Amino acid sequence: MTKSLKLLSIAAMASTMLATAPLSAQAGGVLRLDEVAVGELDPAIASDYADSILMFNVYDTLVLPAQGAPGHVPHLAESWEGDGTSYTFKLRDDVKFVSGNAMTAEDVVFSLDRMKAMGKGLSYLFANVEKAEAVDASTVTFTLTKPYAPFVASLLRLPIVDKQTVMANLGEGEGEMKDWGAAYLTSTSAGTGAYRIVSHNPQEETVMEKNPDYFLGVPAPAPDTARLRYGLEAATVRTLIAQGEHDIASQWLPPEVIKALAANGAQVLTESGTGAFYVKMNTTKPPLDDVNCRMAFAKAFDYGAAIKMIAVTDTVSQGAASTGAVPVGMFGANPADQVLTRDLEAAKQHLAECKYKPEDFTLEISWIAEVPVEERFALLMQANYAELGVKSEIKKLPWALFAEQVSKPENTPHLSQLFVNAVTGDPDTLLYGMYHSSAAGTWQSPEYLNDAEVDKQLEAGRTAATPEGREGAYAALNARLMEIAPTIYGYDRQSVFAASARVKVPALSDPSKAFGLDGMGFTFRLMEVAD
Amino acid sequence: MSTPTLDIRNLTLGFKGYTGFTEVLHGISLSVEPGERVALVGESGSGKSVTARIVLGLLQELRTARIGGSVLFEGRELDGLNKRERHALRGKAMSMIFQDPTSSLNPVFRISDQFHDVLRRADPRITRDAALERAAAILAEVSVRDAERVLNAFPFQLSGGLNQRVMIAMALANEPALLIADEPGTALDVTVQAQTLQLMRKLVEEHHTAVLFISHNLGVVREFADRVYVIYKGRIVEQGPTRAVFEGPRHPYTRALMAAVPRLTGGGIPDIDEDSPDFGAPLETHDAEGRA
Amino acid sequence: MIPLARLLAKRLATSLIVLIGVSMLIFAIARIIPGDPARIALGPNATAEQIADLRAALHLNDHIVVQYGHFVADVARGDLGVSLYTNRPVTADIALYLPATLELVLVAGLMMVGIGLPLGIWSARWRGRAADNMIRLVSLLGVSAPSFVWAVILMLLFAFYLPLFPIAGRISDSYAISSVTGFLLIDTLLQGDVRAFGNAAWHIVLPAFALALSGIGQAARLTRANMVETYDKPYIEMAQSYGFPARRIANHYAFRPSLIPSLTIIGLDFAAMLGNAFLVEAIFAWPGLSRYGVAVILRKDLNAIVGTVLIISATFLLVNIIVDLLIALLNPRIRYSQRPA
Amino acid sequence: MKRTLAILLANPLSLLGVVLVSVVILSAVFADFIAPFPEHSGAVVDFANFNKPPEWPYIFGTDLVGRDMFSRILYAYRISLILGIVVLAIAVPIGVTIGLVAGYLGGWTEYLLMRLTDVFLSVPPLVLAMSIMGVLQPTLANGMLAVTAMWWPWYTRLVYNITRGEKEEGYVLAAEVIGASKAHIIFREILPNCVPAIITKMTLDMGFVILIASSLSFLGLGVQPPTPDLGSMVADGAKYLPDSWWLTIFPGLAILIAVFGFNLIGDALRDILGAEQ
Repeated sequence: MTKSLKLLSIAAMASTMLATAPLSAQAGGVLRLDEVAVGELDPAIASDYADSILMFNVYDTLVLPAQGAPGHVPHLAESWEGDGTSYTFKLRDDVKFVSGNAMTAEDVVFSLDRMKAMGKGLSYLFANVEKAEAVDASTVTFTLTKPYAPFVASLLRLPIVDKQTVMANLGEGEGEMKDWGAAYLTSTSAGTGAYRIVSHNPQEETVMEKNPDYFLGVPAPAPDTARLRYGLEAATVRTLIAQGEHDIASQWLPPEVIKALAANGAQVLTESGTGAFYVKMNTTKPPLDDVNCRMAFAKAFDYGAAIKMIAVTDTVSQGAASTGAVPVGMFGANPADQVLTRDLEAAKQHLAECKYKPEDFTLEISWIAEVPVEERFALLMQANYAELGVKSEIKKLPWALFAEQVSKPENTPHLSQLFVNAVTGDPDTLLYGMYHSSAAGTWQSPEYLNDAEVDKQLEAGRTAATPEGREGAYAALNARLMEIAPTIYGYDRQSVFAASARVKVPALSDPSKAFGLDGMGFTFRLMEVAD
Repeated sequence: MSTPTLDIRNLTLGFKGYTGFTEVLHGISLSVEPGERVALVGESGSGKSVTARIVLGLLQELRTARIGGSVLFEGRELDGLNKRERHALRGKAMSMIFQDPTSSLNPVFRISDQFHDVLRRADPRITRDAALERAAAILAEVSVRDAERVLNAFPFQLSGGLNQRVMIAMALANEPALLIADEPGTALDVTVQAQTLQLMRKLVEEHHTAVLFISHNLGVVREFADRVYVIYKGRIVEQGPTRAVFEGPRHPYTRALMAAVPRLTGGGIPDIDEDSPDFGAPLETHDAEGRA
Repeated sequence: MIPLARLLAKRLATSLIVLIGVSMLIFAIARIIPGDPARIALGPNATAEQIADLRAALHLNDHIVVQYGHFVADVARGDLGVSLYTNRPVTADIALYLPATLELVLVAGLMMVGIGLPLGIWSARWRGRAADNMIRLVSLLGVSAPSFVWAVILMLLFAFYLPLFPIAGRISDSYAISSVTGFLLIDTLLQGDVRAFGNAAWHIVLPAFALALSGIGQAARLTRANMVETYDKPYIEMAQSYGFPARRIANHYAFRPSLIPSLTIIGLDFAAMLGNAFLVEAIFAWPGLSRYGVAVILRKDLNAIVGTVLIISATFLLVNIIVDLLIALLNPRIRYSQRPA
Repeated sequence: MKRTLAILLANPLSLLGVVLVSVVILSAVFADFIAPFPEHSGAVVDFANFNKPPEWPYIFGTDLVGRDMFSRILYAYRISLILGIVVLAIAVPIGVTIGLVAGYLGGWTEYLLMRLTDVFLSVPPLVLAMSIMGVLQPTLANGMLAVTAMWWPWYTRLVYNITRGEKEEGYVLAAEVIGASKAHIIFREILPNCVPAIITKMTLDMGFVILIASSLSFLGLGVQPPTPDLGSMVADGAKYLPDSWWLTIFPGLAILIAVFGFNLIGDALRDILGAEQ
């Protein structure tokens, strides 16, 4: 029965592809992709992957990450210089917003003020930025309260908005700036980007089209229209791609589905390098306040099974084996071949030295409802720790509820699974928020870690003036984090996307074109869509 | 001698059920001549109503029913007709009047709609206007004065007597050869019942319609029928001209029925000892009025 | 027609009382949610100050009765507040998603009536025969699985294995339909685009059918049961004795009186689809209110939860009123409670 | 009682119902003995055998962490039945009592109680349960609570309608004349007349509670892993259609079979006991 059903299914798929071939030909120039809901269009609120795709296409930033290399290259800015607490940027003078207004230093100042005043999204990246001032129409100066090495990188998260348009569209609100134009900017864009908004429904779909006046010009093979749909079911995406009605699937497809698509002729795109999968241990809650218990759980975790679970094909996986607290490729990372493995004997030893006995506690393993693969990790841990004689219960938490619960250490589960990435590509934006004692109790830091040595190295890492200084600080941090084990460092993450054969995305397939920043690979103007 | 309108010979009926086969009619014979009014008298459950339904051809469609013997309508063997032909007789060549006029009319349709359907039996292409006109004319015959209001009404808006007249009008609208009246008007007030019966009698005489009158009420039968059959437990136990039967009942069951006559409104079965061997007595036939 | 107007007024008044009850119920439920909605809304990186500000703006520090007062005052002005999840007015969100759900539910309702009733009629007319047994079995199967199971099975059969129908969405990408009513089947026709209409209709078939299946089964079962009862009524025997065609007896004389008691239940079933739509929309990626509803419930988005439930309940009550009126229209006993003059 | 059973077994359809329900109940009760992998109902992972199509010894295939689907479905039946029984055990007494009291006492009591019932009936059942589950932690106990909250009003309606009819009956009037207490009349005189209707509805509802509970867990508002639950199995498996079809189809059919079985019996009971709709 199995076999015949399968045959039937394959035959049906094949006929589908044939039947719909003319359809995809006529689609021409349209790029169809999906992400999880909701798509947030307001630059001051945008934070997640879907939002990033929107930001990187309808807005521009002063700098861009260098492709296939570390560092940053000019974009809206022609050049910049800085001395640790003060940076001055020289802007291009040929850039226009979609409204037709010219982009000037005033707009940059406004964008920063707006971001800081609204205090949402990624505004925390600019906590150290005291102010921005327009020196003249094309020169802007940022003043920092203290030296912050990753400042330039953080500018990747400051989309420049059109001050005049926003001021003309202020909504209801208190104070001089009313709502800072939030009502307006959540439904449309006021940027300089290569694409502009045709329609936007945060739950359903955002449609974008080429901006003919883009200051760099948009190459002809780039998609004329891009449709970003939200919240499609995995099964839906899987069939749509098989039927030639979808181009790039979100990274959230379960590995089995990507595998099935790859087997049916889809290409597999990857974006790697700036994040990892972590199982975070609440260090304030017994038994995890004892480092030996934490070490036991870190050692008992079956790293190999986890990697196997996320393998897509023989060569592509949603992650690479972890080597320590810092992902491979960042300052202070351990060599790629020094991978973590399961050591049940060591785990038993640590557990024996722990002041809590397994029969006296029940471990609470949470997983984020929106990320189905985490349920499997939860089950894996439950089975792994059962071998140590540890009881556990699994708790599914919707993201919003999770983020709320971690605000209090007593509500925070024992184990929280998280995918964290460096939002600007810099290790500071990955590690500081997770481990600095001042940052405890956010969604990234359910460890509630309070360790002086860790704090010291984190400060050193963000203020060090030279790459060597930063390397040293993060290497020391890595060693310390391995020693006190606040976290199980699951694996270094890589985003994998199934895509139809009609798109070419060099930034996601050619390592020398990769940006090293999550979401930047979806810069539509650098893609090609077969007509 | 002319062909009888209805001639039933040795009719048997049984039902197949979970508990086996139950015979309800054990071979009854009766006939109705054209224009003749014949009563079939018996208590409820005696088999008189099923006889009427066999004549109409309704029971033949029930899969559990087993019917034997023969029923001739105007000389034609019903059993020999196919379903369509049998169906064609209903509402045209024969029609029926029921016990409770109000519940026999559909509560959610106006009288006019139901009348239209009745008239369509004889003339499938009759228009609504023509049907209404015809209906009004027939209603006038049954002494309904404001036919328009009646036709426009729903059954629950009319009195029982009025509904009964509507039923009679419908029954005679297509000039049937045979009218079966199953306990007509039993549900009505006694005086109203008497009035409508009189009306019916007048009409069938005018239209020269043969009537098979089913009742348990001897008082009514005596007023109405030319001839009487007494049915008891699926058998005809006595028959003859109305006067002869009433004046000289022979079968003990008939005599028991007679004893109950004063209770004009009926509803009661004679209160007699059913175990008496007399009830098994053979068929009594009165030979008066020249019938052999 | 005066009795109808009185009936309508009475039902509207009762519905309003019930709706106030619903609003209190759901308001109370939404307020005892563990967790701080302000913190959830502002996201992981909000400062304590921002949270305090938002709590004040949402009146979260007031007594629940005072909060309800604010809420009622806002609702009276047609303001359901701002969704903490999409940052847009709840009314705008609902206006965006409700039409898709209503369209799905309405088409499913049409299927339920258009398929369920004839099946029931057929079954009753041939009661005891093979056709009747088949229909009874199938309609019982229909009500025996939740709509998401039917959705999965239908999708697997008619979108995956036999790709006869599209798998997701309301219309193909290639059609640009501007929203007038929000009902694609209407908007496409308003624009005179017959192909787009066909495309939208093609998209709605599977999800609507999955949603309708239990309703179809229920409608067929109910119609059959009531009709079988009706078939024993004297007026049916009268119709048969007059030789009315069997089809006319079934479709008119037996069906119409049976429809009246069935309608109340069919109305309730129809309204229950508003809830079941949540299950089907998830499978077919139907951009309706359901996904929004589940999302806001998971995210404890107070205003949106209250608004969504309130709107759904109001729709539910409205459907019931319409059904009651329909019954009154079909049942002359109610329509003409007095004799005509 | 004996007669009822005899009729149930005589009709092929109700016999089918009895067979299906027996299978479901026996599976649930004897899951420990029937299931080839009883340990798979709990915290077990077997990545050597994950996502396998139906093949021996995994006749329904394995899930994404390598657990036997067949064993898990047997254990899921256990959860479903417990849930159904508990929900009805709570909802029926509450609903019946309110219905009896409202129907018999009348007046303001009736108005208030019936409007309260209307409030609960005016929120589509699933939406009400969802709202409640959204508030509470998704656990088995809370799931039961949410379903119970949406269930009792239906019994109130049913019993209320019967009571209103019965209260005019001679035996009730007679009891009133003798001076029997209200409680006596409600529970000793009227209640027994509602019992056939209640039993019929309970049988039908056993299926529908399973159905609604599975809908809740389908939406992620039900029982939590590793506890096996039919609704969440369908929801989780739906992401892997059409390739891993066995993850959805078998639990989906399992729901269908259980609900269908209870419905067949309920239908037959309704015919036999002649209870009203």
